[in-house]
Amino acid sequence: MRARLATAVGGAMALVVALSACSKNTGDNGDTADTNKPRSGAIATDPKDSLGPAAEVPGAAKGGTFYILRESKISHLDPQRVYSFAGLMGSQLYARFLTTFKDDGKGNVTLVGDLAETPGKNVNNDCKVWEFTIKEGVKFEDGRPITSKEIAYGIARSFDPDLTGGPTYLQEWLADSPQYDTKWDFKKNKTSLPPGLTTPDPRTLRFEFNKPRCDLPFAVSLPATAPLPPDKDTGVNLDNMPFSSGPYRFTKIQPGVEMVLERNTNWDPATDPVRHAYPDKFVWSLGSDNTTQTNRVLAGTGNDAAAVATGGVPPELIAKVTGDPALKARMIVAATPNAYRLSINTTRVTDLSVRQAINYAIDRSSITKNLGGPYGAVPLTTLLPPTTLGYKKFDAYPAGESGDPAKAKETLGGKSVNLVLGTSDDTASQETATQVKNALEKAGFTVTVKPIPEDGYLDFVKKKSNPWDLWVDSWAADWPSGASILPVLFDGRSLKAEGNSNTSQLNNEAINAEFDRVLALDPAKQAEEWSKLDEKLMKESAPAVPLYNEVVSVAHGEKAGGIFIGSIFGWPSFVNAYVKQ
Amino acid sequence: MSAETEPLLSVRGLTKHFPVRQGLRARGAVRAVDGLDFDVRPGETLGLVGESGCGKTTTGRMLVRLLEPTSGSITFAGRDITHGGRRELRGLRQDLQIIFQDPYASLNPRHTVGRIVAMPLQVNRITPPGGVKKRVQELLELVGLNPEHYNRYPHEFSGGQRQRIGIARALALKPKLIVADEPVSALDVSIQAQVINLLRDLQRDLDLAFVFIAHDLAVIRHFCHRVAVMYLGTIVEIGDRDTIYTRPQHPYTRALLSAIPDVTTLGPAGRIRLTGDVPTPLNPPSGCRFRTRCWKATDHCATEEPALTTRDDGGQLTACHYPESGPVGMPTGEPVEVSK
Amino acid sequence: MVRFLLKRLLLAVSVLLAVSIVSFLMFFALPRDPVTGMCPKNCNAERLERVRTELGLNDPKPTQYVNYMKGIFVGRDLGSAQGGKCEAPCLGYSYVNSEAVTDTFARVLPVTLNIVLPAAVLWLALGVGLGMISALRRGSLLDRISIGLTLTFASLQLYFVGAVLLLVFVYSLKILPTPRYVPFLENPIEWARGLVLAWVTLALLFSAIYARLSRAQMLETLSEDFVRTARAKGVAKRNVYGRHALRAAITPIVTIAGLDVGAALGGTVITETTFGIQGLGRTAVEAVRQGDLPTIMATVLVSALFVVVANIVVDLLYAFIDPRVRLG
Amino acid sequence: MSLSPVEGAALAEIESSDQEPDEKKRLVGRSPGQLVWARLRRDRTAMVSGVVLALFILAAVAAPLIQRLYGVSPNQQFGDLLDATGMPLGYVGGVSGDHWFGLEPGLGRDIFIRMIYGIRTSLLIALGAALVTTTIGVVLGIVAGFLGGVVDSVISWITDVALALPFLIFALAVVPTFSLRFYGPRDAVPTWFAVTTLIVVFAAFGWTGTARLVRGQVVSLREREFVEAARASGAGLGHMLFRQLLPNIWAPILVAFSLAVPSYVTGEAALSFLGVGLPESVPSFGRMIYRSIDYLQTDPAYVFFPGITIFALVLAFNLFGDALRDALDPKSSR
Repeated sequence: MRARLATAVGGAMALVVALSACSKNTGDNGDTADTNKPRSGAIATDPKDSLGPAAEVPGAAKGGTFYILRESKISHLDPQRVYSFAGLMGSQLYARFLTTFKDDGKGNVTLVGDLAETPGKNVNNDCKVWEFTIKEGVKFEDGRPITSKEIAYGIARSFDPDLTGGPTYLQEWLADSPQYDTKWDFKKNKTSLPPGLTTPDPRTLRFEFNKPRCDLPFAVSLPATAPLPPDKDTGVNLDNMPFSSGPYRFTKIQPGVEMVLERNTNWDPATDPVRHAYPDKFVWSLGSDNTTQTNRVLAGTGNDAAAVATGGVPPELIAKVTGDPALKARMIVAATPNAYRLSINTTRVTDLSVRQAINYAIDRSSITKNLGGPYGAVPLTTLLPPTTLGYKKFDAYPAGESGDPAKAKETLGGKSVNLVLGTSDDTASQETATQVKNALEKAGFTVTVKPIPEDGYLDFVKKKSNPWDLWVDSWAADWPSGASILPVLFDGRSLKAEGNSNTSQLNNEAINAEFDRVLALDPAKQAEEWSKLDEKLMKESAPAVPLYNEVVSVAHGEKAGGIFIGSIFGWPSFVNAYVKQ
Repeated sequence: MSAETEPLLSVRGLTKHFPVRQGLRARGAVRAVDGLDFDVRPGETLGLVGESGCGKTTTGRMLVRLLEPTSGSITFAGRDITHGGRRELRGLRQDLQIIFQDPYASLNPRHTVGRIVAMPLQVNRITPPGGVKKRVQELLELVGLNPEHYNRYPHEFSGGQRQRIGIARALALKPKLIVADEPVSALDVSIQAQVINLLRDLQRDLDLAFVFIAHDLAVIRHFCHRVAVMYLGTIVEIGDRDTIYTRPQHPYTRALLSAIPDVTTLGPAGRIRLTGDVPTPLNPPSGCRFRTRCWKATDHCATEEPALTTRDDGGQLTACHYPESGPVGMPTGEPVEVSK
Repeated sequence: MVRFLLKRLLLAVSVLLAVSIVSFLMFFALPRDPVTGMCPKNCNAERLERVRTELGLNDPKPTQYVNYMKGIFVGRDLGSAQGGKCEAPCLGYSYVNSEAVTDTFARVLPVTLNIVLPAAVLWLALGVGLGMISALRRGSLLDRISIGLTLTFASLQLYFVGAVLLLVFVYSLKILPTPRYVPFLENPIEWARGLVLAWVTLALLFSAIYARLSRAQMLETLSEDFVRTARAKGVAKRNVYGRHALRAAITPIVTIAGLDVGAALGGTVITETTFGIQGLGRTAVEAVRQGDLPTIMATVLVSALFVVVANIVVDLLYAFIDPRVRLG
Repeated sequence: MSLSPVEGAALAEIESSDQEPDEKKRLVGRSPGQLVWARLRRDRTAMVSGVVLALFILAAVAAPLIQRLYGVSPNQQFGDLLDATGMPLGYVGGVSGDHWFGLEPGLGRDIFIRMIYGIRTSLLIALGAALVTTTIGVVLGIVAGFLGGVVDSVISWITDVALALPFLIFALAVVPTFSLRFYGPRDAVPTWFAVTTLIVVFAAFGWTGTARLVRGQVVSLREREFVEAARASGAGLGHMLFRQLLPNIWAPILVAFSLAVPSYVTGEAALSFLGVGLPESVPSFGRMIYRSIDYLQTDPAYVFFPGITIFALVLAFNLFGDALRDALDPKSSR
C-alpha cells in the first residue's frame, strides 16, 4: 500500500510538469536582431560635440528608482581599480572621465570630451605630446570644482601597487616600462606627479611620452582618469565608498547585497554630453544568478518592474521569451566586442596544414546553438569581432555552418594527429569542449579533453609553458580599434613566462613588422589595414579558429526604459536609463 | 576423602579490588574478594555459597582468568596461573572450563549448536580423533540432547536444553575442573533437578572436579563434597558438607542454615533473623566483618580479625572468636547419599 | 556537572583545533593561486610575487597558521593592502571581496541563522508530530498516508523541490516576492515572505526523515513495559503518551536534531544556491572556488563551532531529559 | 513441579522427537537468515521495491548492450533536430520513435541512453561509497566498542573531527586537485579515476554514522556471556570480534548500508549541482538533473524523465531499507 501511494504522488507531480510541454516546437524563432552589421566610429574633434546637455531620450521622464540586478559583487568601485564590464559601465553613474563615447546603442560610437572640452590636442602631430583643456563648471559631489590637479592626482594614484585591478596603459606609457610602480613610487611622493604628466594651469592637462601613443584619446576614456581630491583619497578603502564626480553619489554600500546611488546635486547636465540622470535613485540589487534575475524581471512583481537583469537571458529561458511577443519586446539583443576563438598552440601544432584542417573541421552551429543561438552567440570566421572599426567579413576556410569533415580529412592528408584540448571545468565550457571534440573526431583527429578548475584556467592558459594544444580563449578590446586586438594577441615579441595575452604564442617576423607599420598610421586610416591583416594572418598562419562573437540578450521590466547595450563593452549602459511613470 | 593426594587447585590469599575513580583521583576500592585460601582435590566438588555481593562470582571469574587477580596466587595442577598471558594459559584452557548462569546469554544466537559446542576445539585448533562433528554429537548425547540437533539454533531450545549445550561446550576439551557459576539459578525447579543430576553423573563418570557457586543452600548440600561459606569477600567457614550442615560453628553459617525453609519444622523458633544490611565493601567493618550483624559480637571481635583455623576437633575451619557449638535443628529430610 | 562541562569543552577545543589544521592544509592543496585573482589582465610575474609576499603567502606554512589563529584571539596587523590593524576576533581580510572577513560574516551569518532555525522549528514540529500521530494510530489510514508522504519527500531532491516552489509561487502565481533576506526587526512580514520558501524546502526533506525516525522510536517506547504498566494503573491515555512515552522517545531524536541543526548551520549550500540567497554555505563554496584562504578558514571554523556546540548542548539536554545518564 | 509453558513445550519436544521421525523433518533448523528471508517475501512493499532495484541494477550493468540495441551512443549529437536556439523540435522535448525520452536542449544528445549510462555511474559511485564507508564504519565501530578505554576515545575523537569538518567544502577542495595530482596536464583522466575520486571523498566522511551505530551495538554485546565463554576457552581478539560479535550486528549494518546508497546518489547529484562532481564527458545522473532544472519553464520534459527516475531509484532504496529493518528486527510483530 505504501509504495503505491508514494508512486502515485510522484506520478501526479510529473504529470503537472509534462502537461505544460504539449506545445509543438516548430523552430520558427530563428529571426534575430541583425548583429553582424558593420560599425562606424570617429573622434569628434569639434568642441561643440563635447558640450552638454545630452540629447533628450524620447519618452523619458524624471524621477523613480531604477534597479540593476546582478549576481556577484562588482570587484572594484574605486575608478582607478575598475576593469570589469559592470564596473566600467557602472562607474559612468558616479565618475566622469577625460573623454567618453557617445553611443547610439546600434554600434555607432563617437569619442567626445567628458571633463575635457575636446578628445585631446595632438600637439606636435607625432602622438607624443597631448593636451586636454578641462571644461568650466564641472564639480565634485561636495561642490568643489574639478581642475586638472585632481585629474592628475587620480592618474598618479593608479601607480600605487596596493591599488591592484585597474588597466595599466597610462601608467606603462608614462613610465615607459611595464614595471611602472617601481619606476615611480607613488607612496613616497604623493604631492608630485608621475614623469610626463604636468598641469601647466588648473584647466590644462599635458601628457609627454617617449614613444608615439596615438590611442591616448581612447585610453583616457577608461575610468582610470576619474578625478579625486588628494584629501579624499582613502586608499584601499575607496573601494567601499568612492568620492563622486558624476551625476550620482553612493549613499549605501552593502557588499554582495545592495548598493544605492542618489542624485549628486552639484553635477551640471550642461557640462555632460552623454549622461541624462533621469531616475532619482539607482539601486544595485546583488545575489541572484542570471536565471533568477531574468525570471524576476519577466514576472515584474514590485520593484522588479523597473529593473534590468544584467546577467543576460540564459540559453534555457530564451525560448520562453521569444515565444511571447510581450516578453520579447522587453529583451534587448546586441553583439559584444567579446570574440571567442579556439586558440592553437603554434609551438606544439607546428604543421600549418593541421591548423588549417582544424579550421575546416570545426562545427560552429552546434556550439552557437548550445549558447542560445542568435541570442547568445553568432558564428565568426574572422579574428576581429564585427564591433571593430573598419571590420570586413571574410571566411579563410569556407566549410558551411557545421564544418566540413571531408575537406578537413583531405587537408590533413592521412596524417593521424592527436590533440589535447584544455577547458575550464564550468558547465558551459565543458559542453563547448565536448562539441569541439566531437567535430574534430569526425574529421579523424583523436582528442583528449582536460578540464581544470574554472578560476585557475586563465592563468594556466597564459603561461608560456602551457602544455595544451587547443583551448577556447576570448578577448574583448578596451576600445573598438584593431590596434588593441591583433598586435596584443599575435605579436610574438611580447611573450613572457606568465600572463601572455598572445596565447597562440605566434612569433612571425613578417607579421610583427606588419603590426608596427599599421600601428604608426593615423587612427582613422588604421581601420581598413587591420581587417586586411586579419585575413592575411588567418590564411598564412591560421594561429586560431574564430568560433563565435558573443551576443548579449538582456531582459528588463515593463517600467525600465532607455536601456541599451554599450557598443564598446557589450554591457548595458545606464546613461539614458529612466523609469516609466 | 583421601587428604594426601596433591590438590588439583590451590588458592592462597586471593584478592580482587575494583578501584573506584572519581575523575582522575582513585578514591578507595571495592574490595570484592579480600584474601581467599582454599584447595580443590581432583574429582572433588567445592561449593562456594554466600549472599549476593559476597564475591563468589568474582572468585569464579578469577579462577578461569576472565578477571586479573589483584594479588594472591592460583596454582592449578602444580602450575602458577595467576598472571599468565594467553599463550601460557593455552594448556590450562583444556583442563579448566566455566559454565554460566543465564542460558539465554551464554550461547551465540547466530551460531548453530554444533558450532557453539565445537568452539573450544576450533579455538585451540584441536581436531579430536574421528573429526569434530562426531565429537560434538558424542558430547550432545552425553548431556542428554539429541545429536540431530547439531545444526539447530539456540532460539529453538528451552532454557534447560540451552544449559545442557553450555555444559557440552565446557566438556569439549575434557577438562579436569569446571567452575559452575550458579548454573541452575535461572532455571525452574524441575529443570534444576535434571541439570543437577546431569552434573552429578558427569562428576562421577568423568571424575570431574567442580567449583560450584550458588546461593541456594539446598542445591549446594545436594551436590558438593566440601562447602565454603563466604561473607563480604572472605571465607568465614570451610569444611566437609556434613559438619557444616550439622554443626556450623560460624554464627553467619548458622544463620544461613536456619533460613532454609523446611516444611517439617514450622515456627519462628528455629529461624535466626539477621538485622541490618550487608556493609559496603568499600570499607568493610574492622576486625570480624560479620560483627555488625552478629548477635554475640564483642569488643574483641571489633579489634582482631579472627583467623580461619580449626576451632575444635570438628575438622572444619572457622573464622570466629566465639564459635557456636552443638548441632543445629537439622531438617529431617533424609540426607541424600553422596558418593565419595 | 562542572567536571563534565570541563571535559566536553576540552574535547571541543581539541576538535576545533584539528579542524582548523586540516582546513589550513586543505587550502594549500588547492590548485588555485589566489593572488592572480588580484591582478588585472596584463599582470606580470614580478608584481604577483610582491603581492604574494605582502599577503604572507611566502612565509612558512606553520607561521601563517599561527598568525591566523593568533589573530582570532588577539588580533593582528594585516598590512596596508588589507586595511591595516584588525582587532580580535580577526578572521583576516578576504583576498577576493576586498573586505574584512568579519564584515562578510556580519552580513552572511544572520542569513543562514534565519534560514536554518525557523526551518528547524518547522521540521521538528512537523516531523515529530507526524511521526507520533502515525505511531499512535499505527496501521490506520492516516498512518499509511503519512508513511507514503514522508517516503516521497525523503526521496525528493532538495533543488528539485526548490525549483518547483519557485516556479509556482514566485514566477507564475506571483504571490511571493523573490526569496531574499529581510532582517526580522526591519519588517517581520517581508522577513517571513522572503524566506518562507527556503524554510518549506528544507522542512519538507528533514520532516520526512524525522517523521520516520520518531515513528520508529515511539513504537519502540510504546512496546516497553513501563508504558503498559502506566496504562494498567489507569493513567489517562493523554498523560501516558504525552508525559511518559514522548519523554522517553524524545531522547534519540534530540541527539540527531542537535547534529542536523549543527551541520545545517554550517550553511545549506543547495537551498541558498537554489533561491539565490547569499548565506554561509554559498560564501564558503565561493571562497573555495576562488582560493580565498581567510574566508575558507573562517567558514570552516564557524561551521565546526556550530557542530561542536550542538553536540555539547545535546549532551546537556540528554542529562536533563534522561536522568539515567549520569554526567560522569 | 510447576512447568512454565515454555519449558513444557520444550520437554514435549524432546520426548516426541525421538519417537516420530516425520515430525523431526518439520522442525528442520531455520537459520536467522532464512527467517528474515521468509519475512521479506511476505512483505509486498519489499518485493515491489526489490524488483525495481533489480531492474535499475540490471539496466546499469547492461548499459552497453542497451546502447547496441537502441542504436544511439551517449555522446552522439543531433544538431539538426534542434531549432536555432537549441530547443528540440517536435512534441514533449523531441520525444520520437528513435529518441524515446527526447533530446537534451542545447547539446542535442539522446536523453534515454544518457540516462541509462547516468544510472550506471551514479549507482557505481553510490554502491561503491556505501560499501567502503560501511566497511570502515564497521571495523572502527567494533574496535572502538570492544576495546574501549583509550582506543575508544581516540576513535570517537576522530569521528567528532570528521563530523565537524564541513563535507562540501572538503569535497570542493579535494575533487579538482585529485586528478591534477596523479595525471599530467596532457594525459586524459580515465573515467574510473574520476569515479574513484568521488568514492574516496564520500568515504572520508561517510563512515562516521555507521561507526557510531556499530560501536553502540558492540558495547552492549561485549559483556554478553557467550563472548566471555569464548575468551575463557582461549579465543583471540580476532575470533571474538569477527566470529562471535560480527554475526550479531549484521542487522544494523545492512540497514545502514541500504539507506546509505540513496544518500550517496543524492550526494553525487549535489556535487554536480555545485559543478564539482564528474567531468562533462562522463554521463552522470546528477549533472543531467542539475542542468535540466533550468529548463523547467521551457522544456519540462527534460526535467520530467531524469527527475522521475532518480525519485523512483531513491524511493525504492528507502522502501527496501525500511522493509529490511522491519524484517531484521527480531521484536518486529510482522
